[in-house]
Formats: sequence, C-alpha cells, structure tokens
Amino acid sequence: MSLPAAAVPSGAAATAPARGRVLPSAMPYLQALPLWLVMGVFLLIPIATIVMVSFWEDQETGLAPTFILDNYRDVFATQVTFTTYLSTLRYAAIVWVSTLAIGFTVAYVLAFHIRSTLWQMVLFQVCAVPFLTSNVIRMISWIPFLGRNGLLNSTLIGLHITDHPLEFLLFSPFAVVLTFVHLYALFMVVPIFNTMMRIDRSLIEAALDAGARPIEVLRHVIIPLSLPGIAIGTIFVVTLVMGDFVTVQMMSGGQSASVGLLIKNEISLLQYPEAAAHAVILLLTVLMMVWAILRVVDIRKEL
Amino acid sequence: MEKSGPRHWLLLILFALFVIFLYGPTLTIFILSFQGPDGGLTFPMRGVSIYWFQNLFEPQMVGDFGGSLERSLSLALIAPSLVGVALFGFSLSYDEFSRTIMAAGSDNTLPLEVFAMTTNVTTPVLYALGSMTTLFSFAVVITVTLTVLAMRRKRGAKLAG
Amino acid sequence: MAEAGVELVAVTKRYGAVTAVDAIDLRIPSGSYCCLIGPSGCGKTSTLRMIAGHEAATGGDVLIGGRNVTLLPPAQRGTAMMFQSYALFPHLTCLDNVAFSLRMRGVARTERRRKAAEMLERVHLGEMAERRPAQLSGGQQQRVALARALITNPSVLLLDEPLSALDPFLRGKMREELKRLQRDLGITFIHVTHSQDEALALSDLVVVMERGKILQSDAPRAVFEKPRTPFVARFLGGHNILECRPGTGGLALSDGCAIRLDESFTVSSDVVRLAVRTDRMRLLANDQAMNRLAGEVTAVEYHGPFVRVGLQDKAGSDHSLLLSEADFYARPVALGERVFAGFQPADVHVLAN
Amino acid sequence: MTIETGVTRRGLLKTAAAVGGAAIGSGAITGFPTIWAQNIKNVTLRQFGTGVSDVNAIAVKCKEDLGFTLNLTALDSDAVTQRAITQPNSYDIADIEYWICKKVFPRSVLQPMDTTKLKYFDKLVPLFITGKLTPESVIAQGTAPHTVGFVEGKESTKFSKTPTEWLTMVPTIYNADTLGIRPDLVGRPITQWKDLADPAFKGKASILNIPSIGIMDAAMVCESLGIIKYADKGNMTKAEIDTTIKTMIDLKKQGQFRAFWKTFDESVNLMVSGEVIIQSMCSPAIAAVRSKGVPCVYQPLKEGYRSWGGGLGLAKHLKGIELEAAYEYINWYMSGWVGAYLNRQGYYSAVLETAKAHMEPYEWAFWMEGKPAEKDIMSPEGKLMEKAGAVRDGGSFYERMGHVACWNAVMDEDKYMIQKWNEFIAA
Repeated sequence: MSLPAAAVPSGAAATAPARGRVLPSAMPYLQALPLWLVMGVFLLIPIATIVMVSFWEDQETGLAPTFILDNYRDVFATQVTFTTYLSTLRYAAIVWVSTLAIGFTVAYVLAFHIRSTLWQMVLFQVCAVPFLTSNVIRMISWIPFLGRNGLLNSTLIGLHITDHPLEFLLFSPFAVVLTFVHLYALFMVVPIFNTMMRIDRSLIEAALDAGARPIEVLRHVIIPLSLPGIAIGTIFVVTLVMGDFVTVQMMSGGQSASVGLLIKNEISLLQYPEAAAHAVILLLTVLMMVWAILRVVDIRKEL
Repeated sequence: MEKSGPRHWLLLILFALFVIFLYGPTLTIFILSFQGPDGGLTFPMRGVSIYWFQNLFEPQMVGDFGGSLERSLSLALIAPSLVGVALFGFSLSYDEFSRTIMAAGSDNTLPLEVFAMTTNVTTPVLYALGSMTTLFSFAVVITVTLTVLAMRRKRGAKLAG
Repeated sequence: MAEAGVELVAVTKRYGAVTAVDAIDLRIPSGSYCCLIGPSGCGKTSTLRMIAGHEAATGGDVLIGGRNVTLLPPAQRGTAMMFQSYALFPHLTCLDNVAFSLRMRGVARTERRRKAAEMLERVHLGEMAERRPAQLSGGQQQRVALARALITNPSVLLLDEPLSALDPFLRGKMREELKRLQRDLGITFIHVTHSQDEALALSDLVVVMERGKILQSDAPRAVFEKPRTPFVARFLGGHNILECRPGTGGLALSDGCAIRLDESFTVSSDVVRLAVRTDRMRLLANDQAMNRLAGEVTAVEYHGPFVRVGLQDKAGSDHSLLLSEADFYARPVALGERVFAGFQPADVHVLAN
Repeated sequence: MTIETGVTRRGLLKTAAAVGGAAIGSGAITGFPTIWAQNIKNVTLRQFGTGVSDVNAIAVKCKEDLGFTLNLTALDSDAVTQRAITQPNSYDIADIEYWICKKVFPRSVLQPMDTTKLKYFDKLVPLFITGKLTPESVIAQGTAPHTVGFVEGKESTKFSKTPTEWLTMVPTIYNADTLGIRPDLVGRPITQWKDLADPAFKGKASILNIPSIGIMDAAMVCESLGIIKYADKGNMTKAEIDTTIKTMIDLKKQGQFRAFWKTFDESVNLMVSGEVIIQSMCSPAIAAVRSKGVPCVYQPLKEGYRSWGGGLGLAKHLKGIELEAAYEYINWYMSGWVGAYLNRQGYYSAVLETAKAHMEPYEWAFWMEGKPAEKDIMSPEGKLMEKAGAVRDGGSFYERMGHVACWNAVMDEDKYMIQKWNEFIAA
C-alpha cells in the first residue's frame, strides 16, 4: 500500500524542475509532505507502537516498557501458533482460489459478454449492491440459510435429495469459506473488471486473426493482461482473510482458529505484549505475501 | 469475442448463479424480517407481519434505531451514495466494527450499533435493518442509473438536433 | 503462397436498424493493391472487417481465391490483418509478437523464433527483437505489426488505416515500403484509408464508398480522371464542378455561358454536372463566349511548383485553379479581382447524378 | 432528588478515611442546591458495558427521574475490557463484571467509591460484602465479587480482603449460569455437568467461548466426569489447565460440540434453531428461548452453578459536578426501579429491598421466591414470559445463589490458560 506514496514524489519530480523555483530539489519532498504526514500518523506510528509494545513486559498493574524477547519466544514455543497459521493460510488459499475463479469469470462475462455499456453498468451495480449491506448482517444471514432447520436443508429434504439435514453446512470450515467468498468476491471482481475493460479489443481480434482459439485468447491475451487486476484483488482478499477473526469465529461456531482470533483472545485478557508480538509476525507474514505478489506482477500501471 | 453460441450462454448462466449466490442470504433475511412479533433469527418463521420494520423506526423500542438511523445511518449510507463512489471504503467501514470497538470514542457509530445488535438483539429487527439497507442501496443505484440514462438521452438528442 | 483474388457478392452489414454496408459487389484481382476510400462511416472498415472475418456479414458472400469464406473464422481465410492501433500484445516481446500466430499453429519454439527473427530482419527491426512494444517508436511498432501479419504467409493482407497514426514524413516512407512489399510478395493488399493521396499513390484499384455503397471502383487514374459522380469528384479533389442546364444548342452555365464538350451525353435531368480538373483551367485575359467560368478571386496560395487561385462564382460556388508558378507570375491576379477561367472541351467530363 | 443523603452515617463501616470523603461531598453540595439541580440536567454520563444491563429503557427512565442524559454503549465482554483499560476517557461509568474488574482496577482507570455516599450500601446483598449469601454459606471458588469489591484506600488500587469504605464497584446485577436444555430433544433427565459430554448429544452440545468463562464450564464438566478435582477452579495450576483442555480437545475431536457461543444472542439462536440441545446458558437467555415458544429448561445440577456478577464503576477522570451526578445516578440505580427491571428479566438485583418495593407481590413471589405464578408473568417490555401457574426453574433466589460452585474468574496462570484455550479452538 506504500505504492501511491512512491508514485507521488516521482510525479512531482517531473514537474518541479520545469518551474525553476528557488529550491527546486526540495519541491518534490515538500509536495509529498502532507501524504507522508498522513501515512506517518495513521500508519507508521501505530505500527511502530505495536512493534515497541511487543518487546514490553506484561505486569499486573500494566505494561512495563522494557526490552524482552519473551513474547516472541512464547509465540514460537507453542505448537498452536503453527497450527493456527496453517489453518489461516489454508483458509486464505481456498478463499483466494475460489474468489479468483468466481471473480475472474464474473469480470470476464461483464467485460466481454455483455453487449451494451448500459447493461454492463447495471449488472455491475447489481453485483455491488449487496456489498453496501453490513458485513456482519451479510455474514449472519447465512446462518438461517445453512442451519440444521435452515432454508437449504428444508429444501433438500423437501426435494428428497437427502433424508436428514446436512450438518457440515453450518459451523464448519465449509461455512467459513462460503462466507468469506460471499463477503470478498467483489474485491476480486472490481479490479479484474477494471483491467479487463482497459484491454484494447483489437488485441483479441489480433489473436483470433493469428489463429488463436477462444481458450487460447483467454490464456495468452486476457489472463496476462488482467494480471495486475488479479494481483490487486489477491492482495485485497488475502489480507482481509489473514486478518479476519469475526467470520471464522462466527461461521465455524467458534470451532476453528485463525491468527486474528488468537490475537483477539490474548487482547481479551489484556495480554497486549503477546498480542503485539503475534500481530508483528502476522504483519510480516502478510507483507511478505504482498511483496511476493508484487514481485510476480507489476501493478503500477493500475495505480 | 463471440456473443452468441453455447459458450456465451454458459457464461451468462454462471453470472446469473453468482448473482443468486450474492442475493440468496439477503433473500433469507428479507423473508425472516417479515416475521411476527415473536420472530427469532432463524427458521421456522413465526408469524408474518411488518412489525420489525415498524420497530426499526420507532424510538424507545429495543435498541434505539430511530435515533441511530437518523444520525449515523443516514450519514453513513446517503453521503457516499450521493458521492457515488466509496464502494470499497463503505463496505470496509462496516467491517471496521471490530476495530471500532477497540478505538471508538464515546459516540456510537453504526457499525457499533449493528454489532451491539448481534450481541444482544435476538429479534429480526437486525434483518429488517439489513433488508432496508439493501433496498435503499437498490433505490440509489436505480436512481443513478436512470439519471445517467436520461442525461445520455438528452445529450444524444442535442447531438442529433 | 496461394495467390487469391477477393470477391464480394451482395455483402451487407446491418447493426440493428442501421445499414453499414449495403449489398456491395466487388472483385479484387489477385495480387493487386486495393484501397477502400471514403468518408468516415461510409462502411469501408466494416467491409474490411467482414473480409477478415472479425465481423459477420448480415447477408451476401465473401470469396477468397474462389472459396466461399463467409462463415470461416479469421484464421482460416488466408488473410492477415494489420490493425489501426497495431494491436501489438503489450506483454510480449517483439519477437514473441511476431511469432504469435506460429505459436497458435503449434510450430515448435526454436523454429518459430527463427522464422520470427527472419521476419523482423525483413522489416529492419532485428535488433529490437527482445524489446516490448511500449519501448518502440510508432513507426517501429507498425513494422512489427506488419511482420506479425506477414509471418503466416497470408494470401491477402488487410490494412486498417495503417498510416494514420504516423507523422507526414514517416507516412511517406512507410507508403513506399508498403508498396514495395506488396510488389515483392505479390499478394493482395486491401487497404482502408480516408486519404486520397494514399489511395491514388498506392493502389491498383481504388474503391470509393459512401453510405454503405460503392460509388466507383477503378484504376486510380480512371477514378481521378473520370469520377463517376459529383461526390467522387469532390472527395478525390482536384476537380471543379460546374452546374449546367441544357439550353439551345447544348449546355449553358447559370450565367448563360455556353459549354461545349467532346464527350457525348444524354440529358436525364434538368441539371447536368460537369467536372473540370483544377489544373486544366487557365486564367483568361478577357471574357470569352464559351467554356469559361467567371468569378471573384477569394484566395491566392503559393505552393512552390504551383499557385492555387480560389474563385467564387456568382451562384456562390467555390472553384480552384492550379497554375504553374510561371503562368501565374506572368499574369498575377489579386484578391477580390474579377477574373475569367477558361478550359478546353476535351477536359470537360460529364458526371452522373 | 439531591445528594444530601450521602452525609448519613452508617454503622457498619466507620473509618477515619470516611470523614474526609464525606466532608468533601457535603461541602460541595450544601451551598448551591438550586443552581446545582439546574446544572446537573446538562450533564451527560457515558456508560458502557455488556448488553445485559445496558438497556435503553434504563437511559429513558434515568432522564425522566434525574433529568440528565445517559449515553449507553453495549459491547461484548472482550470489548468492554479493552475499552475500560485503553480508553478511560471515553466513558464516565463502566458497567463491568467482577472478573473483569480484577484486571481493570489495578490499572488505575477507575476511582474507588465512597461508601458513605451510597444511600443503599447497607442494604446490599451480603454476597458482595462478605462472599456469603447467608452466614452459613460456603464461599464459592473463583473470583468471588467480595474479593475484588474493596480497595484499601481512596487512592489505592490494591484489593482489600476485608470490607473497607472504598468500593471498587457498586454491584448491580448477577446470576447463576447452568446448563440450558431442550427438554423436547434431550429425551432424558439431566442432572450433572458431565451430561454435556454424553455421547448421546454428539454434535448437539455447546459451551461458552470466552476463554476465562468457558474454562470454568469446562472445569465443571471435568470435575463432574471425575477426571480431576480442583483446589480452586478459579485459579488452576498449569497441570490442571492441561488436563482440562486435553479433555475438551478430546470431546471436540469426537464431534461432541456443534458450536461455541460467545454472545447472549448466539446462545439463544443455537437453542431456538435446534442446532444445539444442551449448553451452558444464563437464565435470561433461557427465558428468551422460551419467549419464542421453544421449550427450554434452566437445569439445576448436582454440582451447583457457575455464577457471575457485574457492577458500576466510576471512571478515574470524573470530578466535580459530573462525579456528583454519577453518585446520584448510582443511588438512583439502586433505588429499586432498575432492580425491578432486572429482576423481571430474570437477573438478580443487588439491593433486594428496593427492588421488591417496585414489583408486584406476585412477581416477587415468582421471580425471587420460586413460587408458582399467580398471574401471567410479563417482561419489562410487556411481553408474555410465563403463563400463570408456571414455576421458575432453579427455584428461589436462595436456592440458586446458595448453590454457587464457582464464580467467573481470572487466574494467575491466565496467560497460559489463553494459550491452551487457543490450542483447544485450533484443535
């Protein structure tokens, strides 16, 4: 997310020398100053605080500002850290694959199989409207749908597809993934749709002209050119899932762990330094994932 | 791209399935919000009425939504819709409730209000709120679309004339 | 490489209620350079795209080399298209762009890269092979696009306004290159343009279109010398159009001046329109009774080898005279001067209505 | 109503410190009673807490009776803890549970309350003063409210083992939790905590997923199963925690649990929807299930109840007129109307006498004395809760609160406990 910041100084640098003011070399930095201030106050300082607290000591009467590594040692000393990370990463992976498949298909249909721009707009809005409803409400609305006596089970039993309610539908990893996909699919659709709309239509004709079958057009033209959108969507979805604790807790019926939940449980008993240590590790993990994504795909064009 | 043939229709069907997937749960809560005064958060339905919608707009009933609707909801909902963007921001701001809990000052925000509801409201008033939000969003989208259409037609007429 | 002519039989394209191409018939001989020309929206691009297969014909047939290809996908028509925007794949290197169609055809990697490199050499871009399109100049991009189109040895190359994005100097150079290439390859080129110069300079066959119809298709010289309609004459330029009425003993301009011509014609309506090339008119020292145009000088433009004199007649129509530099300065005229311009009966061409 | 009443002497606790406090209190008031009464109407008190007692009706009634505005925020118990500690300036009154108080008070965000200014201090249920409901009672395990109810002095954050004149929180609401069951679906009598682990209820059981409370439920189950005997369930050793969690992990792996609940509403919905037929529950949640027409029983168990209590604490920053308003509010809170309101919801109020005065005799008999209802029992919102003739599960107040086995607690090893609890959830 630091990319916009990087973009501003370089943009400013291009215009500043032309002006030829007194301090031409300082101008770009001056122009970028407000942004850096905002970033500093709302991003860097809080994170620095978390990092700092992660080295503090927890005491009855409050936090003792020392420098100890115990919190980190505690994090790595237990098996639960690894199982939890594994479980969270698995959720992230499954949700990523699902939202990518759905998001790409939906964006593809919208961008290439809807004739008029008006219909494109209307259908896009149709996809977007549910996302204006509270995430919490959308999340819990799955519960009456999937429950033992829920809409889906009643329907399945009514249709004699099954004779007893399917229990795995709710309070299960399935429910968690389903809800995640429901909550975050649009975060994949929007950036991919965006990049797809920017693909020059004559590129597709050029590919067809060269003898590409539709599937090859997809593989050799549309997918490579949609990569920046896919990367942005991936960053959205992966970071959202990695940081989540509400969805996992609600939809698994509290029976599944996530790193966020781990941290939250620690916070709930005021174990701030341990929670901070966990948060730092989670932050590093997510940053590494984002860095890896950016290594693979250049998204600057999109920003 | 070819816009006919089986592949085209298959893709359109997939798209339709996605839309159904998006709206399925919304439909569930929409149905459940029409329960009678004894209604709960789950099936089976207990009676049919618009009790919970009335409840939503009456102050002094469970959880004062009259007030919060006026304050936070109208601001949070209408302002971004008028601006027309903020889809991400807004959707995310709901998710912020967890962070709001940790950081909010003494004023109640809508996310907090909603969260409070999930904590101690066992009635479909929550669903009524969700249904209203969706309907409201729809109204905004339709209005915007029609406006754009009208403007386009006007401009078209001007060009033709 | 199979030599192939292109034939259109009653080809029609409709978009909803709008008819873009209206039942046109056209025969383009194998190995010829054909230019489709006309104002924007005349249907020339739609026609090209129907030949390429990127647009399905609403009616009629497209034949290439005697084979009906109307229902075939682009790649099976033996055509290759060069797009106006070049449509180079931005994520591929020049070499991979050129090798793309070979790759789609399943040609092995080393083989296709070798062929693509050869083709790039041919358009003098061998050293740019590993660059991305965005790193090339407009002219270089165009040559990559050309190489990409040619690598499959198409029998027909379709070019959609290929020179429009270039600056005038480059345009001239590219024009020569296209023509030389076409001669060397001996294949059919179909080139859409809105520039008369380009069409006249390049083609063996000029097809003038308007409102979805072909107004005239002919060799460039024939089209220029004998435009069929006032529209063609005006569109190609270089013609003054005179409106006459049949009078006693022949035709007369509205000011009564009689017109004599060598061509035979039949009067089909009240108004007969004549075309006289701007470079075939001369300024007269005095008025004369026949084959002259009277008007006021509205423009004098020095162009180097020639001078253009603009005239406006009494009816308000504008005309031009192209005079050689020597002729003009032998007897210069000034703005606002009333002058007479004369022409020979042999230079008068009767237009159809 | 003004606060002169705060000057009344009490017989029970007379220490030197009280004199100073009372002097400040009375000195501030007596001079300008009229202006005072005027100004106090402009005060807005910000209270936050768990949803159970932060009900809007209380704010409305408060405005009516006292004239000043009460701004309520309802959160879950985790969020309550966070807010209490990290944003002490965002509230004036904290409505928190005693086990949370144990974590919060030492961090100097609340100020002790002067008992001499509390009009009904004498009338508080002795459970909150001595830890015994009746003189014969045994003090329950866990963080019993009286152990964190008093501090040593006005500026102290150190809990006092014996009552002093400085109260950490005024107790307001409490109850005893047990297993709630769906009698129509369990199909047999439930008598002990270990029934939660009965394979017959596989995939249909649930416990609470707030670690420090859930571990107590788990402990009740383990002890009932005969796996372990705790010295103090509210303060386990690492080994005890290990055994408890291991038992729970085994149960989870066998598929015993359908879900774990975290909020009042979740526990109600799990029961109403039939997802769960046996789980640890609080009394009003059971009432809420029943009010939806679903049979649900608050099941008294052989081993006793797990109890909890909450109270109101004053933010450290309160002073002057706002502090006085807060005292006035707390005195009003204990004066009966709220107590009756809470009692009618199935909770217990901490000042029984005043609550009784605000309830009809038949209501009192039903809710507090365990007698059959003479008339239909209505909720404060006017909804039918029980039909005439019904008897409250668990019997009278004394039967319930007299059988408390343990209180919700914070352990010395809570860091380790959380770690193990996370292990349980991740298993």
